[in-house]
Amino acid sequence: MNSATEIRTMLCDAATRLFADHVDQKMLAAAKHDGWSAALWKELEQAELPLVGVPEDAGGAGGSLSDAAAVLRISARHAAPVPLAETALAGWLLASVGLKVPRGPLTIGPVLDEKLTAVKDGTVWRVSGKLTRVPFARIAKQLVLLADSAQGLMVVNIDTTEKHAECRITPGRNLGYEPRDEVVLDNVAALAAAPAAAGITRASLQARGALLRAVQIGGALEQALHLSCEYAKQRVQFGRKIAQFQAIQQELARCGGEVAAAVAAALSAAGMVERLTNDHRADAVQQTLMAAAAAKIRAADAAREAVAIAHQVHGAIGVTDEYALHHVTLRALAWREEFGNEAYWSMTLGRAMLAAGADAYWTALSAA
Amino acid sequence: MNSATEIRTMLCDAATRLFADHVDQKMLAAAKHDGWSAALWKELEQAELPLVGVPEDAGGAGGSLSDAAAVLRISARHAAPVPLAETALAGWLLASVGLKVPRGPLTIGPVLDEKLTAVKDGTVWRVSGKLTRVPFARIAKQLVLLADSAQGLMVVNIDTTEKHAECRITPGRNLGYEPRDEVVLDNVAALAAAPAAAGITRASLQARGALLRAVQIGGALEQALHLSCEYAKQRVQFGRKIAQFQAIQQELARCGGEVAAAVAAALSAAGMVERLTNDHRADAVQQTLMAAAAAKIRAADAAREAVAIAHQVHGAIGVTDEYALHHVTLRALAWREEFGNEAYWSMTLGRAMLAAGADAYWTALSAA
Amino acid sequence: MFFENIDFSSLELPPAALKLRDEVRAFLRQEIAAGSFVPHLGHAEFDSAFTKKVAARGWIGLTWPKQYGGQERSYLERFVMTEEMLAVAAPCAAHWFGDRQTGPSLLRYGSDYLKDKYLPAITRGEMAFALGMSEPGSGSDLASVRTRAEPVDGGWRVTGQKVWTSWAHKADAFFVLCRTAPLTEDRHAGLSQLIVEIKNSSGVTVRPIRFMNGNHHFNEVFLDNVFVPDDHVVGEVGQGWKQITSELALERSGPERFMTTFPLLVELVRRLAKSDDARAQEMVGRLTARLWTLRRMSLAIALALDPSSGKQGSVDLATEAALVKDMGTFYEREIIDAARVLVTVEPTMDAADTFERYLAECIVSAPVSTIRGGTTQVLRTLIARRLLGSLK
Amino acid sequence: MFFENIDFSSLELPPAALKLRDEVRAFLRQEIAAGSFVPHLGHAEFDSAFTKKVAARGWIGLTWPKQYGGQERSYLERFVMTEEMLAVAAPCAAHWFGDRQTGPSLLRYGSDYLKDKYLPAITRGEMAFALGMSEPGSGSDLASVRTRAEPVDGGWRVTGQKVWTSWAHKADAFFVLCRTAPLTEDRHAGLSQLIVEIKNSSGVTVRPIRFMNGNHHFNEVFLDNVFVPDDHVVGEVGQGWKQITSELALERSGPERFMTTFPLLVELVRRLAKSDDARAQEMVGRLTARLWTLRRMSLAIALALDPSSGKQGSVDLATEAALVKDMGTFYEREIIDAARVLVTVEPTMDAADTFERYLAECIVSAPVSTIRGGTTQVLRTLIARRLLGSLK
Repeated sequence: MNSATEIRTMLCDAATRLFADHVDQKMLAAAKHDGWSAALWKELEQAELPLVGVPEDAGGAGGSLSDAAAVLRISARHAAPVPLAETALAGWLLASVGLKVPRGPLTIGPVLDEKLTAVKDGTVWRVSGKLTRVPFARIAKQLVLLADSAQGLMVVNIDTTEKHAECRITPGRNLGYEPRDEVVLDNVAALAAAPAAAGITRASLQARGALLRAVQIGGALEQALHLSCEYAKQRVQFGRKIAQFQAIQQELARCGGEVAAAVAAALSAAGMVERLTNDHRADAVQQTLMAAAAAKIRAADAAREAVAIAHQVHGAIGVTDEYALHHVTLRALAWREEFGNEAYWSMTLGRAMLAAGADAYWTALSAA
Repeated sequence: MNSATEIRTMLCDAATRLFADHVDQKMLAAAKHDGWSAALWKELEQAELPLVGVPEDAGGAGGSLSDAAAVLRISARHAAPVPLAETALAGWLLASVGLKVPRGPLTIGPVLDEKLTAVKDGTVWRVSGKLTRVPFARIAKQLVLLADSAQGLMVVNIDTTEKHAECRITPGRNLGYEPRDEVVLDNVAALAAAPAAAGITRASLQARGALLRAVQIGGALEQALHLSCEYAKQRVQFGRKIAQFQAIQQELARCGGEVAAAVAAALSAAGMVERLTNDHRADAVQQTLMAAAAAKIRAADAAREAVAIAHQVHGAIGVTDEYALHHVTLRALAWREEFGNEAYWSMTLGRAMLAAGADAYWTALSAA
Repeated sequence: MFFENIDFSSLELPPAALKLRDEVRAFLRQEIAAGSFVPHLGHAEFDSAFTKKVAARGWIGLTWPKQYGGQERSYLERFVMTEEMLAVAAPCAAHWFGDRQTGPSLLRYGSDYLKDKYLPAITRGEMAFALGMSEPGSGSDLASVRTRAEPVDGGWRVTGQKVWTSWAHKADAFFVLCRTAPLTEDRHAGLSQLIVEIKNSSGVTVRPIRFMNGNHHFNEVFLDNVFVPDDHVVGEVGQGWKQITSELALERSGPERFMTTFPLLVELVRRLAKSDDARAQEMVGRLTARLWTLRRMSLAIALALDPSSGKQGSVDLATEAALVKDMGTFYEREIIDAARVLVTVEPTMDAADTFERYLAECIVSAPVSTIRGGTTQVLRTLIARRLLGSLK
Repeated sequence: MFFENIDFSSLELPPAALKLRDEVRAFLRQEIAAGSFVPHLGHAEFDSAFTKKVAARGWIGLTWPKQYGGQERSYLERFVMTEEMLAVAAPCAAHWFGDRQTGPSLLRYGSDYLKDKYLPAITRGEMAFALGMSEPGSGSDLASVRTRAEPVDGGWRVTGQKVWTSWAHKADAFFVLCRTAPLTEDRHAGLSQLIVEIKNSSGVTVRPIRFMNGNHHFNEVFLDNVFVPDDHVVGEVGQGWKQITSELALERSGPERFMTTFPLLVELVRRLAKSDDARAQEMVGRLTARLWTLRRMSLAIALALDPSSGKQGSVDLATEAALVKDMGTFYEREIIDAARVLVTVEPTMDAADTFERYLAECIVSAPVSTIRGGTTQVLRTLIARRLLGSLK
């Protein structure tokens, strides 16, 4: 035990308690329509959980990316309807250019292959462009965006609480009922703007987004596995608990392997990305890519298998809107696609490994 | 029951008896070195089995391609070390151009993307080129080949019993210990030559070869499944027959599905290819491609799954050279690769279906 | 080992089936062009108007005797009809159960009275049936049903609860599997099938069970002392188990077991048509080969079941049907996986793009496919029994 | 649920391990360049000369106490050593079992006499050990062994038959699991582990069991009244079961569980390097991601097992080790499948091309991987027990 580990443990205990106390079926049902739970967010803010991983001098609570990942994993176990991952990403972007990270839910963009432009207009920067599938845009207090400008890539933030006509948000959602909105910006004045720091690119935003989604998938699948085991232990068919059927045991074991792999990949990747975060050498960039890609690929693969098994074990009850399972399974399935699905990342990683060549393959894989 | 069915049934009964009576472990062990069993071939010839499917006026025993497939399936169940499939292909090529089909083991070429040339030299045709992986070349009495000439594609046959210096055969083998030889022809005089008939191309030879390999895979997998079930019923572990473990049952069931699919695909395809054999319209060509491709793809996929399960059920005993299983599993694995593996055929079929387009997709699939 | 006595090499659709296919295709093309229905994947839609149009063409009860409104056509024609409807995800729920399960059950076990009363109504598209099999906690173990029918004067009083009853809120009647005798050692004894007219009976309450995406097709049906006259018992009292198991076996191998995600495959081909992605070619080829094979197996079973094949009864293809269902379920998922991997989108249920919407619908409804018609585990146990024989 | 108390985020190889990696890599590069061995996949080769070279560098018994010829280095260094050897399929069979199983067993359970006698000999590469566990009919059920040891003056007389003993025809000694007391209700009681010196004992007969490709690495070993002195019993008489099960658990998660086909992957990358096949990119990316993940899990277990981690004994990672083994086995096959599908060849055992030969070797030996170290079924039952707890 070192002190960082102790702090992590305390953080996890606190988060587990908070989510267990506040997230229930009623909240999740309501969030399907409202898009989130403002009440839960308030609780999280009181506990400073949304700012974990953001440096204290940027207004955050300190701690590492892995600390943030630890909290995110727990939130995903509960299918917590709040933009924790998005706020962490926004905080990272803001802090990277020395901007203060405000309280309140934040989000980021672009998440797809879309471009924004930022133009300097006197002392303000004005941002234009169209973004789709922006997570929680209609809920976020600020959008933290990467935009192209004459000076190169900029980090800009936009206040969405005062509803300017130039910022139109059209609600949408993912398969897990989370807001994924269309945002059209027409010369919107940014609150602040700064040239993107070294290592901050659309690609690095996507990689970090993929990593956090992998963490979330890991947490969601842990819950799906847990519910499946509990169900198998109480459900009786043909006169026996279904957990006693070897076929069910073998499937649950396979599910367990998938879940363990997803969690191991995501948490390992978080640690590695953090260690290499300020290292811009080619090797470090390759390691970072490998970590983020591996996490997302493995978690997405695990989602396919584990969700299928969880639903198979549950049978019909598992697909009803009254039962808890779908909150985590539908989210896990939706998260697979976001910030690049496993095919996208496999091709990206594969291209890089093939380009490096056979003789560099094992060196790269065994570097850390 | 119609009379064709009755004849098929009699044929299958006769073949089953013959292979059961003559193929044993000792023969299979010897064939690993000898490349085949001449004694078995003699028995087959006596029963006229190698000429089933070859028209009577070409010197064959008559019957359909499906009759030949039925015999081949049974021979593969016994891992019969004889070039039955190759003789059938050679007979088909010879008969298609009106040449007599001789007694004795025959084979064909090219089986890969290689080219032979035939040049007319007075009254004889001389053939040159290098072929690899020719099945049973060192055993075959005649090589029946497709060669390019100034007059287009020719069917030529070459006598290999008198060893001309211009025809060099270098022995090789596949994973199942069957001869797959290199053949170098240097102006070898052909016994006969004729311009290839309509519908006879390198592609159609490959398709028919793939189809027959699919049939063989089906038979081999049936035997692997059979041995696995028998083994599971007698083998005791942890105090119970392993067939009583639900995990083993579920795997054997999955194996059964794969085997059934391989057999169904191969036999269906044989019937369809036969029905369309003289139909050269675009639709018929597409149906033939679909049938042969589907058979090989499905059989090869089944081989992967079924062989893995059969060996898993058997445990260590299954991988020894004294036990029967490997004769069928290694052959099935080797046959997957021959005349195009499942990736090759999937890409070929996929390209054709994509080119035809979405609106033609269901029409093509449901045409027969 | 499997498919003994089935000659795959001669498996061909007869001219009548090909002709019917053209007719059905023309009809569907016209309906789609007219926008009469919007196809949805995942759960067949209930559309009485569409069912009436199908009925008007004589396409419900296609294989039934003419005296009951049927056409006395072959099982292969029914096969073609089914696959054409599935290929475009036509909204068949209003006649599906009547056509595929109620009708055949009544023809096999029903009294003349029941046949006269219900079969013509089904073929006219005027009566929709639902199935009351599952109960809370029964799952794959149908013998554990607890709905009770007590004998009373002139009939039975039925009390209990059914769940997962698709479209019970729109159906006119449903088959109820229930206990007509107390549970004994033999769990399969004492079960019977009754017909309850949902809309005409007092004591029947239908409550929605919402699917996880909010859709309503499943229901709970509460039966509170519902009177069912004697003449609404299907077949013999106490023979319910035998009846439903034979039905289950036959209903496992149809194209509906591997084609419910097929329209997604077609849209995938449309999206990929111009791509030179080698992955797309390989995947489409593989999916085509697997579908081609499943279809041959399914067709072989349909042919053997047809009275005109001369094989009906002589071959037991229940295990083969289970094989097709088991492999079909996985096949349907392979289409989804391929679509996801080949086309990078974030699919949504309300996407304007058909491919994206189909993909979302398929992903969300995929968990249902392993539940419907026997779980993987139960199917494989059945298959293993054939392979291994009795192990005692 | 799994990997409790393991902090994946801080999983890093220490500088000493990185330094050792460079040394091992340089050594292997040199050996390969000198042609001192030709790598073969599927079954590690027995090469005493190679083992002696490894021993000369102090690389056998790397984690053992110095008094026995060890280096007292960390488990992570051993991890690195193992994976470097596997990455090039180095011929390690002459020291593998001594290094990985005999040594750790003796350190844990052996007397000072046995440790002094054997450990230094192993680290010098002078004695090769084999494992005598399986018997005809025992399979995964090791408790069913029937080899008997009868107590005699000064020791035991051992009679029985072992099978699947790798390299017994070249090894100097082997661990024999046998019954030292008659079978009782408790099948796990009365088993012991003895050391039999194959070459120095009378009554030992080694016969080859040829692999299906004709290779000889497996053997039957017949023990006919072989005398084993008391001081060659490992640990306590009757505690053999406990000893081997703890060994099995620990030996399940090393890189050898997922890296035996790795050199094929490298050759695949070499073949594909210039291809712009989208399938190749996707497949290589996916295989890389899965290997990366397995390696992190395996590394986490190695780290937790290391005495210096402070976790040894405090966490039980036997289930996690089973997970890694189970997934590793399937991973090794995924490489084979990918190679087959991406490069169209007819692989042969005698191919001149390395890729083609590796592919053939992997295909033929693939069936062994699910047998080695616990079958899929047994591993999954173990994993399920953790997930589901006691079901009584």
